[in-house]
Amino acid sequence: MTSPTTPPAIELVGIDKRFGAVHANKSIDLSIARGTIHGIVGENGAGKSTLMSILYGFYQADAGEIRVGGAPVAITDSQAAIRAGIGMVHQHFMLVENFTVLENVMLGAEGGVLLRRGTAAARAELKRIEREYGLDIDPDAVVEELPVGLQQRVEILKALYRGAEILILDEPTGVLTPAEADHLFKILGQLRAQGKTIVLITHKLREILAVTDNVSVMRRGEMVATRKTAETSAEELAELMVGRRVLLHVEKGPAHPGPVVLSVEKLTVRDARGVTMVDGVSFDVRAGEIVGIAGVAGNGQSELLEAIAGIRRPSAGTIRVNGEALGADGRLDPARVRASGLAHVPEDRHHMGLVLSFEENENAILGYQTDPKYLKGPLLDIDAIRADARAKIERYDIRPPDCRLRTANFSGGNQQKIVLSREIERDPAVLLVGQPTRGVDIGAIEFIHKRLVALRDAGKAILLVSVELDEIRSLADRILVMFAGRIVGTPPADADEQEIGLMMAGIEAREAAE
Amino acid sequence: MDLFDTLLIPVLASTLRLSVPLIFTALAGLYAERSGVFDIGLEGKMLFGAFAAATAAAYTGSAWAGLGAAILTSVLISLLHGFASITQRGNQIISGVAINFIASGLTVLLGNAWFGQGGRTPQLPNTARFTEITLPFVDQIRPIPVIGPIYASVISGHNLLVYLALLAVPFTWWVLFRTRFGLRLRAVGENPGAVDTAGVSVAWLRYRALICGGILGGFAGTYLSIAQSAAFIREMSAGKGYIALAALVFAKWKPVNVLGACLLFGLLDAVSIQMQGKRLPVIGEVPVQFIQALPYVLTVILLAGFIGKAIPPKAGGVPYVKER
Amino acid sequence: MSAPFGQLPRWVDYGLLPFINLVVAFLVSGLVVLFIGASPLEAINYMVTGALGSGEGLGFTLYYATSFIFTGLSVAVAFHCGLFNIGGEGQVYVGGLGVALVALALDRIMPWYVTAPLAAAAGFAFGAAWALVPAWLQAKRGSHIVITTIMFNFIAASLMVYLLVNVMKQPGSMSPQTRLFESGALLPRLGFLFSPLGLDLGTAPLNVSFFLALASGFLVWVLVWRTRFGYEIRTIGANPTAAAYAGIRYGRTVVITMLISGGLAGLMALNVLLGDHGKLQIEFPSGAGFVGIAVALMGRSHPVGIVLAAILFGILYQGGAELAFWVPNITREMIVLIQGLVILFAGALEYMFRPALVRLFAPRGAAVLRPA
Amino acid sequence: QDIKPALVYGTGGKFDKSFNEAGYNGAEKYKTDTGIAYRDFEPQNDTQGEQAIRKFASEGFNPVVALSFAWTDAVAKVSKEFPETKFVLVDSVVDAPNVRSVVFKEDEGSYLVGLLAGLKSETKKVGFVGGMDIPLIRKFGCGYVQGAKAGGATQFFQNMTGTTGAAWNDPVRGGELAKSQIDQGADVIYAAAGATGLGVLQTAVDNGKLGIGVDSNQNYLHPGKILTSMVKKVDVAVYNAYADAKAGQFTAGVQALGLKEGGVDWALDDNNGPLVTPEMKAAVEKAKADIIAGTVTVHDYMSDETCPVE
Ligand SMILES: Nc1ncnc2c1ncn2[C@@H]1O[C@H](COP(=O)(O)OP(=O)(O)OP(=O)(O)O)[C@@H](O)[C@H]1O
Ligand SMILES: Nc1ncnc2c1ncn2[C@@H]1O[C@H](COP(=O)(O)OP(=O)(O)OP(=O)(O)O)[C@@H](O)[C@H]1O
Ligand SMILES: [Mg+2]
Ligand SMILES: [Mg+2]
Repeated sequence: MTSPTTPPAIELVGIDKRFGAVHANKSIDLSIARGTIHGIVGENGAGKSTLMSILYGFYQADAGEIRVGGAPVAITDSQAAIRAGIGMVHQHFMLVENFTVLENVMLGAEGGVLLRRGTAAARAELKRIEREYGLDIDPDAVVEELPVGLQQRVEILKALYRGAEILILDEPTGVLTPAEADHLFKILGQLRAQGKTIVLITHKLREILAVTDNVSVMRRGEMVATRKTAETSAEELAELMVGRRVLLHVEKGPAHPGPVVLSVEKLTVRDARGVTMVDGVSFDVRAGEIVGIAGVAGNGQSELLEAIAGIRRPSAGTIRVNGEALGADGRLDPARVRASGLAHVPEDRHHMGLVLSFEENENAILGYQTDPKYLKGPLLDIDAIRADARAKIERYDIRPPDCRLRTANFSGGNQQKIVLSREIERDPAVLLVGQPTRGVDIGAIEFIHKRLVALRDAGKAILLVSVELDEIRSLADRILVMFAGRIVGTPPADADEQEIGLMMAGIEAREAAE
Repeated sequence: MDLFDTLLIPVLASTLRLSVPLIFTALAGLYAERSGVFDIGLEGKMLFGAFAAATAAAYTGSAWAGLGAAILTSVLISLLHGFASITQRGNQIISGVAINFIASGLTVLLGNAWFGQGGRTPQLPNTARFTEITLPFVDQIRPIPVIGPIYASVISGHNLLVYLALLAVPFTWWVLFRTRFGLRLRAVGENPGAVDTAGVSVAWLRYRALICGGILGGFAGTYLSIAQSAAFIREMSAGKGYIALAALVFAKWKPVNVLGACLLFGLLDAVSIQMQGKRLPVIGEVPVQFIQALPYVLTVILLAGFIGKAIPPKAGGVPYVKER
Repeated sequence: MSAPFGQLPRWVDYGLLPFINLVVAFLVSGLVVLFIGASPLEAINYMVTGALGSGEGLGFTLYYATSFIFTGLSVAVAFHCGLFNIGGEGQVYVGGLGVALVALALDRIMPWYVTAPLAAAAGFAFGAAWALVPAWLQAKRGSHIVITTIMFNFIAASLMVYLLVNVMKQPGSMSPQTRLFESGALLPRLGFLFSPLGLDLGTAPLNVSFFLALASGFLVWVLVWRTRFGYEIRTIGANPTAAAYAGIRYGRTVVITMLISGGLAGLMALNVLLGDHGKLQIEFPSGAGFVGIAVALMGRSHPVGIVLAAILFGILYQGGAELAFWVPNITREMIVLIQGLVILFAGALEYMFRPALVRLFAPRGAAVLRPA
Repeated sequence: QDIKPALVYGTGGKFDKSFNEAGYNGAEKYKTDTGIAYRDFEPQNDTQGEQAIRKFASEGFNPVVALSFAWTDAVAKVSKEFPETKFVLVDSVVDAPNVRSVVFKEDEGSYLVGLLAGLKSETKKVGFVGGMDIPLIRKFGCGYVQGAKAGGATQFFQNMTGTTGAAWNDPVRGGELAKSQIDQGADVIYAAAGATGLGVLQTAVDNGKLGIGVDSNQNYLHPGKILTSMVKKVDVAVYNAYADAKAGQFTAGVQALGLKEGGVDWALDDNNGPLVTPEMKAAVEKAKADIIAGTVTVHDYMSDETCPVE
């Protein structure tokens, strides 16, 4: 803790921001002491990203003042923020996907009209930073081919490369394994030790309690409280966030597994470039159980789900639902897979699960547009569709409760609920779920978890893919760990974190290789 | 050997001449679209350029003044496109269509007001044009078999702009991949957010990209009116802007491919010109219209057969809006 | 194309704003008119009265609008599927061939109400056929539809000139055109509808295909927003990945959509050939395919918007002709320029004055989206 | 009696450097000579053409001259609606009591310039660049090659510019076609392609070859480098239409204007004088006389839509 005499690294005074009708930040005051890690928590849409984006000059505040090191600074654009020594790792990465790591790091700080000299310097500097913080990465790798974890690393490198004194991380651990997260926190610790100031936005109270010095809570655009981390508790923070008590652990009884419903045999999937993403994977899922697939993002889980869902053509292997082989006739498409009683909550709701420009009720039938109950002959039965959508909004407490609203205008958590309601309410025999709570706040997480458990208890088979180890451990009845496209371990549901974490990092696999 | 001289050489030379306006224009489109701004106003840019070049040359008697005026005008048009599609976040395609309409109307209107020849500009003397230049050592090299004639009759003997067009390609490549501007340009077409958060102004960057396109558009127009011809004639761009657009997609927005694509289009055109009125073996006399359609048919076939999917710059066509 | 920044009352967004844009467009045009030494007021007067002032003027205006509705709808349908069909011009041209063939076959033996539906069907079929290859290549080979449709415009021109000069032309006639169609292939004009209203359409070629155009507009609306297939079209257009997830078959949808798009373009030939020219001759589409792009985009790809935009362009065409007719030193290029300025201000710069209007009209304290 | 002259151009437009422009010149000349103003209109599409012709008639304009075959049917229709109005149709024929159809024997004029081309050519290879492959242009080409053959030319190149309206406004492509003919040995090139022809002539000149102009006398464009021009006196047709009407001597029916009637001719002036040797001049004039006398007949493409020479 720094002595009160030195001015705070950052002071926000009366920051106010509207997006059209949305009042995202309501005259926020916040003071962050130099050389500390300051956590910010809050529900989806509470205004965390907005506030930080204002600090970083990405948005302009409608009112309010920003002081850096005690002196007021006009942060008119990101350039100004960078000059003021502020760096930010965005929730939605700001990377050029078809650029190399080096190009991304250099962008905006090329050091000269021509690239050549700058490039050499950048390489050297990158090496130095790598060595200093153990952030090793291949500078010539193309970003879109890197796993998310590494992509985030690039974002951090970008900030450090620009010599940031104040580093903002917006939900950085959402995409990391526990091991990776711990590594990240170690690095943050080092940075703090060097007198750098860090702002950490996250939904995971465990992390807040573990690494931050102070924590502020936002709710519906307002800053409702700031606490010394040492003097608060997860329960208190949760209540401050949501405005009511919430259960932080999932209540679920023992599973009563029935017959095998989904069985996957020697499934192999190659991606567009011909790289093998899923490599001869076999497993079963029984009725009334949740099978969790743990693993670092980018180890084939996505491809596995998409293959089972019929979106990717597997290059080998068979998938059976209730003994029926899918696509036996060689034509495996999502429509047929759905017809066979399988529902799919995709990992990426923005790119796959929803059409953001559609009205909510239109998204509520995505994938089921051929269901006669939504049709009058070739025509859509608009009334039926909207009634159905309203019912789901009601049952899943989706807010705002307006089925005509553009989907893009719902916050992350609510968008996720739209997808879940659509898939779960089909009452499918098998439910594939990818990252059900990524970027979703604890209020919503609690709700979603309850739903999944309820579905299990209703005797459905659920295949859950998540990079949130907590989630896997608290929901799954059986755990499979995936690494490099193969299933490298089946730890018991109560296995401890380290053990699973090691498998996820492929340690076992390596040992086997040696 | 005889065929070589009477057929191949002329066709190659003609190929080069025909591709030049396409090369300039396609590169112009490349700068714009790589920065995330679609530009189907290329046709109009070329037309305005051609008109400005011919007009200035007519008044000043200097080809260089013509070139300057063409570049200036074409850049102004680009800025208009920028104002509409970057500053005002208007629809980039509508803006392009509008520019094409305005070009075909305004050029004739002004031309008529100034010269009273229905939009045509006065016939230019050669001193006010870019005329053919002969490269050094032509006579020494010509006797050498194969390379000789190629150097003498294909490579040499074009006007300056032809060579500038060929230089514009490596130059564009260099700008795109070796300079800071190029790095940012490519980035802003893929993910403007990344550029913005890196502290670079998206709008200004895109404006600069459009200006580059404008300059090249000026060259294209100049080539049409005061190098290939000696006056501006209404609608003289005759759809080349659209062909250039096709070439750009064909080339997958890559500078070197652009050269290839434009030369290919030029070749197909040159061949069809040569084939007109010739009796073909087996088939005999082919109706001229079929010959005239040949380049387009072949383009489609090549496209379907050999060129895979062309993935445009990710952020292309969408105005950069931070706050919905 | 969602409007940036705050909400506005609908009548401002869809009424006042476009109106202001048009006014500005005409103001700028007025400057050009001044430049060439004519009176802007006189010009606007000729334009408006010429297009709307008389029954005949109105008839011509709606006749042109009919054509633009067809081509506008054609572009819009493809647009909803994320496809940019620049091939309208060629699809109209070839559609004309279908219409003409039916007309030539039946005009002497059948009444118009037998010929017309068959001709329409043929026009649709031929137009669709001309869109098939580009569509198929896009769907299966991923060849960029913009290039292929551009190429097919040129190919269509060659094909039609060949046919009209070497195959379908009457011997001895100078002009490359078919023989004149006879009464059995000529569409009834709509004078009889307007005379009760005291409007005399005179010789205006406004004909029954106007209603076909409106009907097509309605059907397109139903197709896109009310049918399952339309839902699939819009899904592919808005988010292909989500479409794949939803089990929507890309290739199939793209091909069918383009067939509909090409067919709509082909229908335009009915209006021009059987409604007015009474023959098929070279160059008859005269740019309507390209105008369709502007019409579709300015109409925000919605049938209602398209009909309005089409009428606007009808006014520009007919009013422009009148203007050029009465004011000697206003040439047709002037009209083209005015069209360009209208497209620019009412289309590309449609939002220029919006922020100002928002400041004027923005509803205070609109419901804030509440997070979960 | 009083007349209110009107003029409707083809869709090519008033200043197409071709016969629309010639028509315009005729009207202008009549205006300057008599001080009688006229009104004209450039249709953008075929619908507007008929619309304009009718409008002129209904506004009491008389006579109404319609340039281009494209207005054949329009004139046929409107002339029935306005029997009192006199119409003049150029380049095509309508048989009606109040219509004068003026057609030109382009084949005869083209024969003469072709003959000259054949005589002048050193390679004995001559070229022809047309705008679009339509009957009218074939008529030009056919007469030209017949003459060139008579002049001793052994090889003829005939190219067409395009299949869209752009074909008449594409000097660059016209130039390219000319260049390819030159590469194949042609040293005299005749352009019948509207404004595209300007590019043809330019390229011929740029390559030290000779060009032949069309419709109006284009010799002045490149003095000393244009062999001659095949003048088609549309201007005269327009002028006479007005003058006859004024003098009350308007006659309906077909006027086929050839060499005899002075409707077509070859242009010889100071600009191309040096290029034409006395022998050539004599030969051309003789051919002209023979054609007028009927001892030499030029095959008219339109008579059977074939051409004896290829
Ligand atoms: N660019 C934008 N335009 C309009 N509204 C926005 C924009 N960005 C955010 N909002 C709205 O502002 C509110 C706050 O959004 P913000 O992203 O700051 O919340 P958050 O706390 O980061 O939520 P999450 O935990 O899901 O990231 C939300 O209602 C969101 O819908
Ligand atoms: N979003 C997309 N963008 C571009 N091309 C795509 C897209 N989705 C699929 N394709 C291409 O379209 C082709 C056909 O896709 P798909 O198999 O889904 O069509 P289909 O409707 O199943 O065809 P059919 O109905 O004829 O069997 C595939 O080869 C694929 O490359
Ligand atoms: Mg958010
Ligand atoms: Mg956020």
